[in-house]
Amino acid sequence: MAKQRPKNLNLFTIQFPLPAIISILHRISGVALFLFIPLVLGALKLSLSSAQDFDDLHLFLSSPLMKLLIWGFLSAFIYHFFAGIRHLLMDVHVGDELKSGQLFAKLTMVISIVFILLAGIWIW
Amino acid sequence: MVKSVLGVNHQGLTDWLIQRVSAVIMMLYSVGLFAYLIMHPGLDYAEWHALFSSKCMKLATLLFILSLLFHSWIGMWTVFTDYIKSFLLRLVLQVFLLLSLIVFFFAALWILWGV
Amino acid sequence: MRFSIYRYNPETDKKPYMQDYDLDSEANSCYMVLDALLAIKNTMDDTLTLRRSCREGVCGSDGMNINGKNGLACTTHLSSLKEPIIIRPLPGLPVIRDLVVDMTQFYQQYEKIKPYLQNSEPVPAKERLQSPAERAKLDGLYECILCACCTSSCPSFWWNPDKFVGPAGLLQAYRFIADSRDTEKSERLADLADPFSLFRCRGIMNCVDVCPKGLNPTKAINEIKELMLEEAV
Amino acid sequence: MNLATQRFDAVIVGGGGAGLRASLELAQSGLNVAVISKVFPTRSHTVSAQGGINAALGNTDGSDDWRWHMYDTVMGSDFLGDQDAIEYMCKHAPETIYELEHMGLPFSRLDNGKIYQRAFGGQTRNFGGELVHRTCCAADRTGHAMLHTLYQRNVAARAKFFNEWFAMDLVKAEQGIAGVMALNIETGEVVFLQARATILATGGAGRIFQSTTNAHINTGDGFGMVLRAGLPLQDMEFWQFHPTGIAGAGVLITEGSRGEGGYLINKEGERYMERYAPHLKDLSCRDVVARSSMIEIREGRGCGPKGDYVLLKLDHLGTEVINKRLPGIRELSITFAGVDPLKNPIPVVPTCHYLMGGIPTTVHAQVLTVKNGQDHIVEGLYAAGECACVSVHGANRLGANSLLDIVVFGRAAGLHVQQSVREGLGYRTPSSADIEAALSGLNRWNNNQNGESVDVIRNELQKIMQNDFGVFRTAEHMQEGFKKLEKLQERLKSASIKDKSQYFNTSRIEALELDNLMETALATAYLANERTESRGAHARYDFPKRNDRDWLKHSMYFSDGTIDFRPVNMKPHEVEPIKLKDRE
Repeated sequence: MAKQRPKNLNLFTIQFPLPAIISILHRISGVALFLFIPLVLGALKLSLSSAQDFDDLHLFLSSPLMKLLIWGFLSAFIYHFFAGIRHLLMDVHVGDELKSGQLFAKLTMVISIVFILLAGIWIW
Repeated sequence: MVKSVLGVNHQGLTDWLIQRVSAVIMMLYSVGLFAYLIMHPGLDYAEWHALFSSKCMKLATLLFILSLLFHSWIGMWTVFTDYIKSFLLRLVLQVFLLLSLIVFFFAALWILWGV
Repeated sequence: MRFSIYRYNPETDKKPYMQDYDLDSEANSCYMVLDALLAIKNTMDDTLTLRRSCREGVCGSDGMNINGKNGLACTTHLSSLKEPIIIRPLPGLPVIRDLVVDMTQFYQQYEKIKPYLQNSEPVPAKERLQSPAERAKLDGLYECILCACCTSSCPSFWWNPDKFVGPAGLLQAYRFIADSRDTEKSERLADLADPFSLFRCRGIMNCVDVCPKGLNPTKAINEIKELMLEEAV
Repeated sequence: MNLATQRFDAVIVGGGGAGLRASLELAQSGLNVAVISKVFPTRSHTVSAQGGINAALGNTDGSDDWRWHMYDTVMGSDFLGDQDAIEYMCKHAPETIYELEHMGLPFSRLDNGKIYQRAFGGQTRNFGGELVHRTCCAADRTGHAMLHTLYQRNVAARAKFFNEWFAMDLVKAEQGIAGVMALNIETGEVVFLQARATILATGGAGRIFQSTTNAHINTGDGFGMVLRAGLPLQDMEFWQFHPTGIAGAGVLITEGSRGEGGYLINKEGERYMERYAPHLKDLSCRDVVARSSMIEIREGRGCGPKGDYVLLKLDHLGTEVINKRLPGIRELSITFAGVDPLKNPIPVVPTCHYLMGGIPTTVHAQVLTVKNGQDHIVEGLYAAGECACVSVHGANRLGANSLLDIVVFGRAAGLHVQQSVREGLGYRTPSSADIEAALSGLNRWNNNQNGESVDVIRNELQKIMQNDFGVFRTAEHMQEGFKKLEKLQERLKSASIKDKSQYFNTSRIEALELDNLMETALATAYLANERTESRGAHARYDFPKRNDRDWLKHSMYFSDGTIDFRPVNMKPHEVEPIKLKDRE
């Protein structure tokens, strides 16, 4: 007889409501931002070293690929920012009920997407 | 800050508070920085360098970096303890995390005080 | 109606699998998911195993994952579901057989929060007085039926079932913290101040989404945090 | 033979209100006690009780008296209740409520902070005067609140639980009962739990009827066990039909909804209880209300396309009362009747709810048997709660007396077991034949092949009981039903289950439960046939009157078909006996 009991934990069979998706994206974007730290620090160093480095960096970052990378970074940042505000609001009981929770999850999503698009426009 | 009334192990509350305070600090700083960037579309090296030469900006940036490091430590530690069930692997990751954060901190100091 | 049901019998199966059943739910006058499962068990396959008791949503026996969402089989209308109806055991808990899960960890977390009134004052001859307003604070807390729908829908519990108390346990923790008759509020708060018991809640709110009694563990957890903060500063 | 044995001072079978109250008493006293329950304790049927628990506290009315409560209970019982037992229960009611409050039960409150009390059926002041508010409640979830509170206290007292273990049979010994034979549902392991005292708290058996407010688990396991041990059951013809089960679903709508001011109407919108019972109206005793509703339906004044139900009107109570006092029934009504009582009346029909009879006991919960017209106490065996017949409910139970019954007599059982153990109650040793007998049921189901299914036989059983032993009974119907039952009993002997696995085999449990349902149904059929009068819930067309001259007595049934009788106790200790009179 089988000793080890199985668990029903196939995440693809489980329905996740929007607040749950908001939450996991918050985590994913957080980890991404952590990984961006060394890159951002490197860029900061270059930008402050000399006018030459500043211009080189500027040029380097103007390539489409780099723009995409910046956009990725900004997207993670914007998302983490607004989802973080949602967390702070929940601490003071805003949006911690079923209906309001879903509403605030939607708001978080919409606002983040709007700002991510704006960031895209700004970059290009 | 945390009275002994909560017993010896109140790390959860402390972490939770630090996470929130650091978040607010980072929010204020980044909103400020973004505002600056948007108001200075054709930013050149001189302006940028001048900005980071001010004591205020240096201190603010340092505070931001410190918040970032604490925030990341707590956040990443939570992620590790959720998903990494092997103690050894988690230990390795945590040591690596800690070292990176220390390196980031000194790198930031070096960058800022190099200006 | 087509049902696709999670099957696992440790005596014969190496791994769980999904089994399909076609049930004429109208002919068997089935209105709820539980009616249908019992009809399948009674008329098609008596090896299908599940828990049930009150069949009216107050005993909390038949929590299961129905079309991806945790709920009570006895209060989930078949008419509210899309076909095929996929029935799986509560997620994250070890499966004993078919839809029956091992609730030991769930009960342990419940017991951890000392789920009983503590009062160190002398016992009065009659009832302890409690105003309607004080009593109203327990509404939305004491009604929990321990069905585990919330806790087993909580990712934080999936990853740390031994350390995180989980929404059901925390709702009960707050039920006693909020009771004007309980004198051990500070100790109760202190017991939850570590990084896991309470603070592993990430505000995911799956618990609120699935609770068949319409209760709100997330809110209770936030209340506990607030009281803990008050206590600390 | 190689049988695992575990020893305890006391083994309690059943984790509902009575079992948990008894185990709390024993665990707190330091005895080695085990509760075995076929479901996790908070899944027991006590959880479904809604309305409340009676005690003469006088909180809402300013004054009340346990003697008035006693009078109402005796009247409600149609004089079949034992007055010494009723006296004990009503007198101990207030302290029992305070005890529950101290345990943490979240009672609803009055503005002055005292426990809120509502009106309930048959509760009067001053021996039959005006209605009184005597029913303490936690909104309409009193049973839930009580069961969870009791379980929580047991957690605090560190009682030992065998959850999801099924008690198959009592194990007899030369003198009395040695313990129970139990099956671990999860592993299929069989263990003999030997005990100085075995307390049965197995609840009711409403599942012998097709339409019942009872949970799936209410299969009369204690009744089957007692009968197979050669002991009698008492007053098994007295089944209460609750006036307000949701039509179709059978789910209970508390009498508290009428206590808060709701009332029943027929298809003409007439408040018919004013006609049947001008004094107490909708808050008459349950047997009276249930019969009135059935008459309305039978005489063509029922509602709906088939005219097969009546309506419970609550909308006039207003949103605040319903949401504050009856939130649970609003939820049930929306889920199971598709009706929001804030707007529309709820379709209801009298539904099998409660068994007044059961295992005969003393007021200390000791199980009795009769030999040569004399009561004998069965050594080492106790019973409390719905499975017991003390008898405090007689021929008809008053609403909100059942939660009182389970805590008062659960506690009484615990107290008496403590005392007996202190006085040297020892273990009894069964013979191998006794052990064999306790295993025979399980062995039969394990061995039978290719027989009829449990479901087929259970369905037929429920249909027979519903049609031939329902609210109104006649000799003709009952005899017919009785014959059908006997045939069914034969078929049951060769019935079989397909699932023969050991591991969490619920089909096997249902089969063992069916044996108990059958025993219970037969007991009901025998005694209902026998009693040629109408009293309380036992209503006969052919004998419409109560007959105190011939039938003021408890009837006893043994599984070999023997019927015996015991006198009703009309001698309370502290107060004057309540004299026979007619009910409204």
